[in-house]
Amino acid sequence: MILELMIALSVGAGLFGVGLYGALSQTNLVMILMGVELILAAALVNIVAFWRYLHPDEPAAQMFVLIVMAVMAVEMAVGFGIAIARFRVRGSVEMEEARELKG
Amino acid sequence: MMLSGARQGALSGIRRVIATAMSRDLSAFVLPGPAIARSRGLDLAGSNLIIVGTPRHAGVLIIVGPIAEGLQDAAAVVYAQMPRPRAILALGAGDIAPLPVADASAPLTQDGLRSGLAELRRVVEAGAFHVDAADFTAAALEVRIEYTCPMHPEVIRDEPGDCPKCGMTLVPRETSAVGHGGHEQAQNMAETVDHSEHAPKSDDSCHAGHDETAKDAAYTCPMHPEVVSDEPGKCPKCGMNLVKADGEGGQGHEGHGTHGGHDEHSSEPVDGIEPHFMSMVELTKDQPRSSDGLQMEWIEAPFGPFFPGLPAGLHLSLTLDGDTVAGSDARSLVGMADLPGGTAMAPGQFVDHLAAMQLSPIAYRALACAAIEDAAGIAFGADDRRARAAAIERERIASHLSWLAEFGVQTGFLWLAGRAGALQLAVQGAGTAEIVALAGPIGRLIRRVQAAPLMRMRLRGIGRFGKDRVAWGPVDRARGGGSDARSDDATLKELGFGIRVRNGGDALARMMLRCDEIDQSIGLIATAGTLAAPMLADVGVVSGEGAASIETPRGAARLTVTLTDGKVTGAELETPSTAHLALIDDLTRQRELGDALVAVGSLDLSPWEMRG
Amino acid sequence: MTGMTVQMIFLVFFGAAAVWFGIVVFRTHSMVRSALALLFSQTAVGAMFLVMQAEFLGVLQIMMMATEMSVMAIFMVMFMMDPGGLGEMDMTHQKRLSLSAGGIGLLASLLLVWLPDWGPVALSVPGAHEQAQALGRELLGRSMLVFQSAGLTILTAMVAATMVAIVPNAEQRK
Amino acid sequence: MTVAIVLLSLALGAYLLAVIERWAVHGHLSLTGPAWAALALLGRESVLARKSDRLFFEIGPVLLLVAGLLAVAVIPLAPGLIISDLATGALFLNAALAYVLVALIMAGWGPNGAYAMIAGWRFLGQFIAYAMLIVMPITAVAMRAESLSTVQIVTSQAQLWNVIYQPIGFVLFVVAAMGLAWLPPLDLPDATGELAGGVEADYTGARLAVLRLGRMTIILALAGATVTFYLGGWLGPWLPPWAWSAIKIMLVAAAMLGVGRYMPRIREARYLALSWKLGISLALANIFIVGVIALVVPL
Repeated sequence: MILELMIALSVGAGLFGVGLYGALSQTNLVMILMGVELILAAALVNIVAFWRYLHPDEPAAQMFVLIVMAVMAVEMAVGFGIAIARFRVRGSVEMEEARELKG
Repeated sequence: MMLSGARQGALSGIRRVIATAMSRDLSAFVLPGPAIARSRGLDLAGSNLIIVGTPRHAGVLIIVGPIAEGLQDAAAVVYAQMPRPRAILALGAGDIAPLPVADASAPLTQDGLRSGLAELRRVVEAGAFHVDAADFTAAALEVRIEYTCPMHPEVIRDEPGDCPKCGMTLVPRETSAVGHGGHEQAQNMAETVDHSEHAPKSDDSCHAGHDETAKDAAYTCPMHPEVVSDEPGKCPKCGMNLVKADGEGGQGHEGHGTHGGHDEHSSEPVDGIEPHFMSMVELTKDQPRSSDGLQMEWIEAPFGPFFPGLPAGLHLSLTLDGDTVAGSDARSLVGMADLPGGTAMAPGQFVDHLAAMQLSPIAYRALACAAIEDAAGIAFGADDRRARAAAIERERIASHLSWLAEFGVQTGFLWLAGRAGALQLAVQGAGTAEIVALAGPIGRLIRRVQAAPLMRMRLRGIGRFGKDRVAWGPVDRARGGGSDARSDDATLKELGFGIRVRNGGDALARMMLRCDEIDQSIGLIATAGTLAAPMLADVGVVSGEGAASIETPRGAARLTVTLTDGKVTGAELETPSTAHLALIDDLTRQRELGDALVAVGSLDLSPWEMRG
Repeated sequence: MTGMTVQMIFLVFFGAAAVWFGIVVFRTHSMVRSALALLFSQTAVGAMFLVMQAEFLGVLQIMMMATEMSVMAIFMVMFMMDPGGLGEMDMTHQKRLSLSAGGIGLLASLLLVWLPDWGPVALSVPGAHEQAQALGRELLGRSMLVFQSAGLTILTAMVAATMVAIVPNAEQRK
Repeated sequence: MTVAIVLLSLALGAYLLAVIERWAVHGHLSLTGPAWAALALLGRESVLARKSDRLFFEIGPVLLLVAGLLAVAVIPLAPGLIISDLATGALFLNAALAYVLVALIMAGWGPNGAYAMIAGWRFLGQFIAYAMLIVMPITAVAMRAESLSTVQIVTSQAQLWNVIYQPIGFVLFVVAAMGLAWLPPLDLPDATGELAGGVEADYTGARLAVLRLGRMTIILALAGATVTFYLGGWLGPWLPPWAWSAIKIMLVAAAMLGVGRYMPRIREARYLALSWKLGISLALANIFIVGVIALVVPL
């Protein structure tokens, strides 16, 4: 049984690593968002695994998953809002060109 | 016995069953279009056919009448797009080159259609599959592979390589070997657009760019395009390194030329940006913006000449920005009957020549007769004039019903399409009594269409234009205009004609007005009481100038003829549709695709009477 | 015991699928493919939830991600200069940094996973009906405040995003 | 066994629907027509558009069919006659239907054609606007049944069908269902007069057959969902339960297919505006009303 937990957590770790790489390496805002989505998916896997194998009688864990999903939705909404606004102004969402915030 | 477009494989076992199925279920694509077929008196809906809107779903190509040579390439592409096994049914078409020989031919009548279909079913059942099926080739289908830059459509090379402007890998693209093939490539189907195409591509600019890039490359200054030299070096004005640019690079080929200046290899590295980073801002800065400021890919998609719901023979190609129309290019591929210049023509021959125009032959026949008789100074009795007027009114009813049917197809109002089409077939060639008898069902149809709430919702405010634009006939009267050649016609005055006008000037008003006119025309025919297709009286050996003007279903057409001792030596014809063609661009620009197409459809254009 | 091993097999399978599609997201050139790869990665995660007997969460994840990632796809097409991936252009930067960061993250979390002792593991979970009901009572009881604030957050984000995205005034259309 | 029965009835229903659609679109009513048409489709060559995204082009129709089958899996035809009675059946139905969107985007992007691509993205907007109107009425239904299981939702309507209990939800759900199956007058993704077939425009032969079969399955699944959620599923006097389900589902599906023949296609802009402005607020009102009723009159 502990092995399933390990597998699930390892999958979470893998998703986290891939997501981190993507979020750092991509130049396009939307691609960066994709990386963040992967990281959050890793978090989801871990929470569900913990709930299933450590505290199955604790609905609060599932509630926590719902909150994370909400966070994903919020991240998408805000990210795309910013993307549209930026694209409208600069004609690009390439973060290489977002130099306003670079000291 | 084998189909011209048979599919590879021996006819045996399951294939026999499938061939039988194909012969039972004939899904047909009609050339040039269902409206033409109806106007020639063919009842396609009633002959157990499935009429489809795209050749990809068709198994049979039904050709109605001879193919205008402007449409031959298009026809070839349509046939090529049909999946095999595919068959051709030619109705009074004569020679249908470049298409292969028809699998079944018949005269252009309802009986011909019936017998032709019966024969076709036999042929399909017997020859749908064949071991040595031949491939179909036509000039319009030959494609050339060329390489273009996803970012710079004007960059076109014959061999793979990197884009001289942004260094991206050039991608292969297929274009037609014949001029403008790119449009016909996709007659009725989605053009195979590169998903990465950013600027409106027109074959002209492509080919032009191709010719130019064929010249040996020049070196130009990124900042000063006017500086062009044959060998690399520094710019005399700013001292920057000259960059390699293709032939058009220095010449500002429609605004794309300045891209040469933003070649990433030459631009000074900006701090914070890694070298060789491809700046989207610079790559796209000169490309057109759309109304909402969000720049999308621009796709040029063809709608016609055989698009369902649009007039057949009209080449309409829309530049789409998302699903908003950013630009349009409309022209007629068929054109109107060319008139005798210096050559003399017998009057009867001239009348037939003019009456050969599709969609409203009677009106043009009457026009020709009237003009010639005016020139010859022949006058008529009242009955004769009434009979002619009634014939024209009958054609008006049929034409408006046909338009309603096409409009039903376009807006997905299938009940309307079927009903109006059937009534049109009934009205055509009907005598006075039958038309009066048909008044009931036609009236019910009209009232139902005029009352349909969803129709108002669909049409209100679409394709509206002001009084400043030139328009004729119903299109003009639907915006409160008063152009109607009938209003100063004595004969129609006797019949109690009064001009009908609607305000609003949008698609809804046009539909309402056409419905009103159908109603009115029925009344006129009833009062006329007599109806006869115009016959040319015998003009002796006379000379003179004559002019006539007749309100065709699409607006007033004017004709002036010159008779020299019994022969027509000169003629001038003005038709309404030519003026309406100019409206399309305004009516479609920055509209959602569906609205734009409805706006075009509501004009009721006839490509057959346009100067293509 | 067979049930366990079956569960294990499915976990491995869907986990591998999730990670693999996650990698595909950043490997493919076509933007639509990239977005849909992310979708399938998330779907595989949802399938893992189902395998771990969190039925409600799994179905919810699968449902939400379908729409979310389709939206992602159209944004990719809108905002990339080469959505078809035909130009095969390179859209990454600081490769070494991000590779090492990702690798380090992966190793660290793997260590965290495998080193500590997770203590006793529960064998059985309540049935799906009970779960759903318990979750409902949790949401509308103890965690109501949290849930409400999450809802408010989403609302605020929606309004804010819309405000940011729409054209401020007519003259900017020009 | 159950699976076999359900799939068999599904195939039968799909064929009957094909007959009805043939009448609604082409105006002839023939029992054998669709069979010949299907055979002919299988016999035609299946063209692969130039420079298409082969993967998506192939997967699109199959995914559509799979989504339809998954949706059907949670629809009870009679007590016990359901492939899987999930505890979250109503939600699972949404999850399955959400992949209709993915399938259409794939089928639209795959062939590399303008009409198909526009059609796919059109459906994205249409779907996002109307998925809300699928989910929120279902929420109200689940509130009354106090469960997401489709079987319990049916049994909860023993005294009173939901169509009377929450008519607003019923109307919204039916409209949204028609939008989800892109039935006329909401057929923006394959509008013949605007996109010459849209997503179907580049499909031929066997692939087209799969696409159409998938669409029939979707329509049946949505009709089944309407019956399950609002028309009391298998409940009814005299006849056996399965007969009631069959009659209701076929009637609903036929109505959905037939109504489009008598009205023009709706404008895209107005259609989306209707959903976002009117539909969603109505759906919220519906949830509120149902909640109040459930508190005041326990039924």
